[in-house]
Amino acid sequence: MHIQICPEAFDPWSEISDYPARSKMKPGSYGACSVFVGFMRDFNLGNKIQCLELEHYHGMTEKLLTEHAEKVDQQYGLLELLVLHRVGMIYPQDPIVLVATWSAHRAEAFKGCHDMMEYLKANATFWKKESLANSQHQRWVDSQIVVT
Amino acid sequence: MHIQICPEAFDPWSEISDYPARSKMKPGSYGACSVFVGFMRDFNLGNKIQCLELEHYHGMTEKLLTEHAEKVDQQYGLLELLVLHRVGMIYPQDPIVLVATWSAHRAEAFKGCHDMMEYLKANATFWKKESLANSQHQRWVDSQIVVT
Amino acid sequence: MNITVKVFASLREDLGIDSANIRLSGEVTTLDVWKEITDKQPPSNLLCAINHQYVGFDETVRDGDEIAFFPPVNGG
Amino acid sequence: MNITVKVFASLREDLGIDSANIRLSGEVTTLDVWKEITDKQPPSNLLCAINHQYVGFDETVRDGDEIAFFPPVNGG
Repeated sequence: MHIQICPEAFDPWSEISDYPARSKMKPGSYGACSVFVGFMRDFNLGNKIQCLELEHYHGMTEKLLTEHAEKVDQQYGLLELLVLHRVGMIYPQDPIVLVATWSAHRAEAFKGCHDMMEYLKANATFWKKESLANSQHQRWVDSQIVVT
Repeated sequence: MHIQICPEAFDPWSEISDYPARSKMKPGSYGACSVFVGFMRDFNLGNKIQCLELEHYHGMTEKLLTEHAEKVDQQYGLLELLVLHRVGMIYPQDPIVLVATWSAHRAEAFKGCHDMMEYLKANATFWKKESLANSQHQRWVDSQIVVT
Repeated sequence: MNITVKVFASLREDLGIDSANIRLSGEVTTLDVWKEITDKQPPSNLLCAINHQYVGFDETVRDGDEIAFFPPVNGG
Repeated sequence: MNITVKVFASLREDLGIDSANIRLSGEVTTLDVWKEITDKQPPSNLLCAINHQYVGFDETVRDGDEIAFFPPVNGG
């Protein structure tokens, strides 16, 4: 199991390709791999987006992801689980998140990957501030809070 | 959309990595990619497996997969869908099937990938004959039929 | 009428038939085609297709059709 | 007792606080810590954690704790 917060861009497909050999899995033991990769789009809420600044709560994010990964790992009897998540300055087309699961059979890989991803979206302590193209405007995405 | 039956080994991760650039998708248009890859295991039903011969009904397989891919594409509003499936001699660790979906948001990519994979398992005209290790024994996998 | 029959996987091995061209006359169903290629009973889980489309065993066969018989499928 | 307070994202910008070390005495809850750092009302969707664990606003704070306040999260 490997959970990592990445301040620099990563290539999700080479990360997944390389992972089994440096994991605890025996070659030939896994029959299924389910993957989700989230990318930055260049459009949001009707505006063209120039870039995104991804902030996280260092320490809490890693703790939450690790705890839930261990739960998912056990619940679905996974052979391996990999989670990478970007922070810092992100540009359109950049990968933001990678969740990959390996198991003997497909149902467990599918469910484990989906469960991990839903947990991450709902709970992991990340926040996004996007900069609109052709404008000085910046806005926080889906984390509006009104302090009066 | 691309559906392909592959008589030779393929690298699923480089196939997925290369696909967006040669697809109809605009860079920055997709926010989600969901992938399933099935690999050959070296163990089945309590026996060590040496290799697998994967047979298909040429013509019908391509037709079924294409028709269902079009349905999934429409149903979930996917941006792209890629399906590769091996035939011929397959060895432990070899990728057998790849299903990848791209969409604006994650729910559609997840559902489309899962739907396509379940359809493929239940309906696509493939058959597997495995050769046991350290033995002359061959057996058809999950397609027993008794003719009397 | 002339039709092509294809048989796959373990069934191909059991019947010893890969592909065959058959001439038939009159009203013919997929079950009639099965009886034409073998004296054996159709297995309960036998699958059948006409021109790459799954069909039942009472489906009418037409001149030029490709009829296929095969065991349960197992891809992925 | 001494505690650390951290504030994230838009809330950090609104309050003008990133991180602070605070000395408090007596029985203290997370809501008391909020009141210590600002006169503003806690927003209805405000989130709170003690030592990297989500908690409510009536949770008791202990010496050495790290208390965090932040808006709804949005990863992935």
